[in-house]
Amino acid sequence: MSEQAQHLESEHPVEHEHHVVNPSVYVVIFFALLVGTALTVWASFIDLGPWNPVIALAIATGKATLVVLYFMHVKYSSKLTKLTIGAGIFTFLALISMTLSDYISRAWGRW
Amino acid sequence: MSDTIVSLPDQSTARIPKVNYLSKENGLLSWLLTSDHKRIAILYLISITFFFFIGGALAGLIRLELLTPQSDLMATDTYNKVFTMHGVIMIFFFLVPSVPATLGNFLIPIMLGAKDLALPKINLLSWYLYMAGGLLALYTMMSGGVDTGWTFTTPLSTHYVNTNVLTTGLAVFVAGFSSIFTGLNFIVTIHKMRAPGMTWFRMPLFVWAHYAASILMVLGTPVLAIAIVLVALERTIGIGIFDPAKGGDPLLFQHLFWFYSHPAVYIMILPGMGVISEVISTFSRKRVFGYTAVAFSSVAIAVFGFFVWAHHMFIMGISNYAVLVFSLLTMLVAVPSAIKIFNWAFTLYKGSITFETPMLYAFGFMGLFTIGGMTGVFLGTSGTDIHLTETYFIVAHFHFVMVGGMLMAFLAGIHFWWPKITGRMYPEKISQLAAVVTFIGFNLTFFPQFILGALGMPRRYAAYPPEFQILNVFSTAGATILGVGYLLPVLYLTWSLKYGAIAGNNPWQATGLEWQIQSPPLTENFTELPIMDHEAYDYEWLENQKAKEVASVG
Amino acid sequence: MSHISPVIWQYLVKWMTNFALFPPEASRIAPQMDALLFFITLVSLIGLTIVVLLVVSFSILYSKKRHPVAVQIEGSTLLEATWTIIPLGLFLIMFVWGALIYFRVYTPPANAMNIYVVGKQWMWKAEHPGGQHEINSLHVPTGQPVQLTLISQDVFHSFSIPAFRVKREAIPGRYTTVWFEATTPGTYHLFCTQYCGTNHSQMIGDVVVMTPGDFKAWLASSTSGASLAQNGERLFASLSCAACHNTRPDARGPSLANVYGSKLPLSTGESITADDAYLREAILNPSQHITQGYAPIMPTYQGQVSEEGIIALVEYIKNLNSDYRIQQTTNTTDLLPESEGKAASAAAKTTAPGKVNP
Amino acid sequence: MSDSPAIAHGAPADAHLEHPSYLRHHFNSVEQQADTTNFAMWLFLLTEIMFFGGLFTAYLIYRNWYYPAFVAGSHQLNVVWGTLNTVVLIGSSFTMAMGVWCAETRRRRGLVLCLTLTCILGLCFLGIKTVEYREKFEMHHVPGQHYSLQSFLDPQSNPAVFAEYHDKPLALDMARHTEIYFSLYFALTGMHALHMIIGIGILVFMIFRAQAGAYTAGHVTFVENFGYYWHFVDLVWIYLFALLYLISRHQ
Repeated sequence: MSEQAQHLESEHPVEHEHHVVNPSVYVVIFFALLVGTALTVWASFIDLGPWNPVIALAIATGKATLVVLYFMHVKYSSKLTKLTIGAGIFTFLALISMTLSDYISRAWGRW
Repeated sequence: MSDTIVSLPDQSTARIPKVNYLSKENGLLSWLLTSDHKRIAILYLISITFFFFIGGALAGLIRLELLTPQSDLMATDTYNKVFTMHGVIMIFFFLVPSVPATLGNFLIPIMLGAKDLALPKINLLSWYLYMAGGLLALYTMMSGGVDTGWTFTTPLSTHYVNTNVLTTGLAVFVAGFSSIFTGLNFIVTIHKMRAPGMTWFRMPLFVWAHYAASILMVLGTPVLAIAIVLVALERTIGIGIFDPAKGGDPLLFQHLFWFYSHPAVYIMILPGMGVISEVISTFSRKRVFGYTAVAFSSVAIAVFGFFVWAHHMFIMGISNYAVLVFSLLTMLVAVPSAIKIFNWAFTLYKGSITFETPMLYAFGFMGLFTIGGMTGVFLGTSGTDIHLTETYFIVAHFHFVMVGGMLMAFLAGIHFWWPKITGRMYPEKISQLAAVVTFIGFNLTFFPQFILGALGMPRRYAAYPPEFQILNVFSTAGATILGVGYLLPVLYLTWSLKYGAIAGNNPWQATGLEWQIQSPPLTENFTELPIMDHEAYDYEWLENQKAKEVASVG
Repeated sequence: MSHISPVIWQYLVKWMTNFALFPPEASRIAPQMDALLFFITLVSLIGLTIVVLLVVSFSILYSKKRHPVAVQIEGSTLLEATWTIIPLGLFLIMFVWGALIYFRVYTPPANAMNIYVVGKQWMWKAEHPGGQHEINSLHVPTGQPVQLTLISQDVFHSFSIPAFRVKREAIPGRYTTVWFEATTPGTYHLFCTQYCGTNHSQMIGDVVVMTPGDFKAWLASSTSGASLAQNGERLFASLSCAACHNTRPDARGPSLANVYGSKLPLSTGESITADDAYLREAILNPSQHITQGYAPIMPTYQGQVSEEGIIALVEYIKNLNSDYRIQQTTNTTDLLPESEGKAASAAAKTTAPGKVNP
Repeated sequence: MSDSPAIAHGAPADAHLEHPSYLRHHFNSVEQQADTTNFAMWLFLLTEIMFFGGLFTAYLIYRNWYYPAFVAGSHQLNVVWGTLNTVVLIGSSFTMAMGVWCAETRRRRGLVLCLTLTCILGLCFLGIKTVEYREKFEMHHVPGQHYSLQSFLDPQSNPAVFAEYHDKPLALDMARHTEIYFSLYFALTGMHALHMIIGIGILVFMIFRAQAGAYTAGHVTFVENFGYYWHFVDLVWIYLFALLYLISRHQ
């Protein structure tokens, strides 16, 4: 619902100037993504126990964030776009966490 | 006061405006290639009516079969196919698109003061997808049908039936995309296409309700899509994600399926609630009581609606602790509905009420939805769910919500906006009769089913123990009356297209922007960009407006 | 009355004589469930009455004739809070009450008598520990908690006894349980309530509740010769389980005596209670729960043992109180040279000739 | 409840005079149109998140249940191909972003070049994917009737890509669950590849339109929105790469 309240503000600066991202930013992000890829592949070959997935997913999330913020211009976009993404992630997490709430607690006591 | 109300236009002399969206272009192509939201709404109206009557005919067959305890009218597998197709058609091809795709499509741009939906071509595409899905479903029916139940329960649907699961799945998948595009279009339109001055809290509650429903359509439907894709892959290639023989968990399918299909019931009911808000306000000449609460309750239903799906699985062997969580959240989602009912009731308070057909349907909605909602609490309460779920109690419950609620709201809306859509009035007396017939028929059909369910009669039974017969006979008798109640509007509404009285711009003296323009509207809706300078349901503004007009004419 | 058609008259008489809103209450939980149902019904009726009263009285009081000019009212926070909080409170009461009943229905007491039920398209097969088989019927005594361990061989089914107010889905691949204590002798409906294919509506049967004396007599009269555990023992022997699960110091598998109900330490460091579900898992997916100190060498028996066979094995392991019986099977299997002959000979060695489970 | 900012009141709807041709009749301004289609694209991507979300949920659950099977399964994937594909896709994302920039700054030839490169890189990705799929086919790792447990029951017969793992044979029951891993692998990468194919189809269409100068006249919404789609598909791959190839390498 706070969604709504914020929409109110984000709504009307419709007339904002179209932001053109400098290509040098793209180049930097491109190389950052390559470095991220190299890093995550390297890390996957070291046995870190439970930390392997954590690190891999953290790097993946970092890369995804770069893509979303710069390639997809979200850094320069309206609040509405950011909220939309937020809503998507929220629902996605709802799907995962609520489903897992069943799977995790099945082992607690008999079914 | 009554003297300030401008009397209806003299209907003997009134004319339907020469230029309107209906008359602008002629020929079949001008309809099939239109991008006018109003014409697309009409296309939808015709097609969902078609599917409604197919689904209705199947319902008639079901009731006939259940007249006697034995399965004598048709073989059990025929019966299974009949109720499956009844479910699939009614849910995916009638209820989900019913109000949004017809009334919502027609009215949302006008209510917001826009010339069209934000994405007119996508809108047309969504109708074509709907038709493609619908025709595929019909093809499925002709070519042998499908007998999984509309829920496609795995592993039954993946390994144990030989019927057309794939084509049905594809039909639902395609129809799902139609629904996604409709919802997406509404959200974008509501965010971006509002006229100057049309702030969020000046929007009619109809729009709020559609906004909430659209969120559910956009975020829920894809999960159904992937669940269906996985079922299809499991049937064809034999992947093992839901297959217990390969270590998969069939309950995962239930999770994914209900993640959409529970919010889907809100997709179905929320737009209906929007209609009721408009109708009740208009016919009691009064602002909706607690506008903000009603608006937020729609959004609350949408948000909470995503967290309750597992209450369809209480006895399926999900963890007891998950049951606790989902049962609690189910109780929370019941509250906003209660708020709405009481707010509507209090809208009547100190109003000036008239009882035209839409209002009768709205009263019917309030009564039946209250029963439907309260029986939902029986099922959301984990303990009583054990006894009542999978029986006729649940059948009665969702028919009270979907038919008693949504269909009543749909009919209320169709009658209410009929003058705007066609420019002509429906015949009042016979439609009031139809409303009453529907109400009586409905209760006779579905109320006995609550008792049947409490007695333990399982759903989806082609044959049943003889002691349940008498209540089933009542139910079938009621269905006959209900059928008449639904046929009547088709007949007299069609009649009114030619012979109905000319309606004029605002026959109900309602406040919405749609009533301030000609009926039927222009293709562009507005001759000039409207500016919203008052709250929604501002009847004083309307009075002033009329007074001004009278003054200027005088 | 003479004008009423005899058919309708017949229906009416039938209705008058049979009219009921609830099925009979034949279990301990039934009155408790009905109390909650009654409470929710009452609340619903009150709620419905309030709504109808409001609508009707406002419609009369403020109809256009009586009240030509509407008074515009914004709303009332106080009123709205009232009809938010009161329903919420009532719903929460229902939630807590309902959850208590839910946990009661699905938490069997320790002294419950266990009956296994296998659902398949389209019949229910009940297996009593004494070896009595039933199809589409279930005999239970009064005054004794009965736990059902349910599993499906194919699709989802749902085991429903309306008179007991209990219901549980039988799902493929996993045991589910429900329990009840019957109170009134009689014959009651047994339904499959989860749609399961063509003959779903024929998957019905009778639950026969008997006094403990009658039940004993019934058990004695319908014995199949070997108890479930004995069947399990035969299967245990024919599958050569004792080749590893024996008591020798160099045994490759843990001894199974008294294993049921104990806390097993796993190789992962966790521990798990060995209940029916665990035993089933251990037979079908052994590599997933390795008991500490043993190598993951047990082969899976998936596809080799039917659900009934697994039930027999589980029942056998459940009743293993000493190593003696395992020793017995070890001896028999050791003596047998050919694996083919094992099953038959093992069967021949046990006391009563009976059907070996597939 | 707030007053809306005063927007030019009563702008006559028929002030079509100096409107560019690409402005659809029901919008008031180019900005509104661009904003709207942009927002619609984001909403569409939201549905994509949920579409893949269902599969990710399944993946998460089964990985926790059948971890050894997932390890064995992921050892059958070739990290080299995976990494290469990741690089290819990141590259295509970069060229796409450059394409959007070209369109914004009205460089027609640059745009055509960038789109073509994106298209080629996309095809490269699919090519590598095909090679990988063929490997799976040959080793009977495609779920279904012909699925073979050979390489999990007897790793020596069919050494994993990186021999240093010295995979121990899996128990039969766990080996069977590798089919779930490959079910998810094919469902996830298949859905992803389908998105790629659709994307490449649109790219080809766009290249022709770009050649004609359609996107370099100030109206870049289409290119921009397609770019979002393409980046999103890239983004899904970033996660797929981590989930399928990387996180389950150690027992």
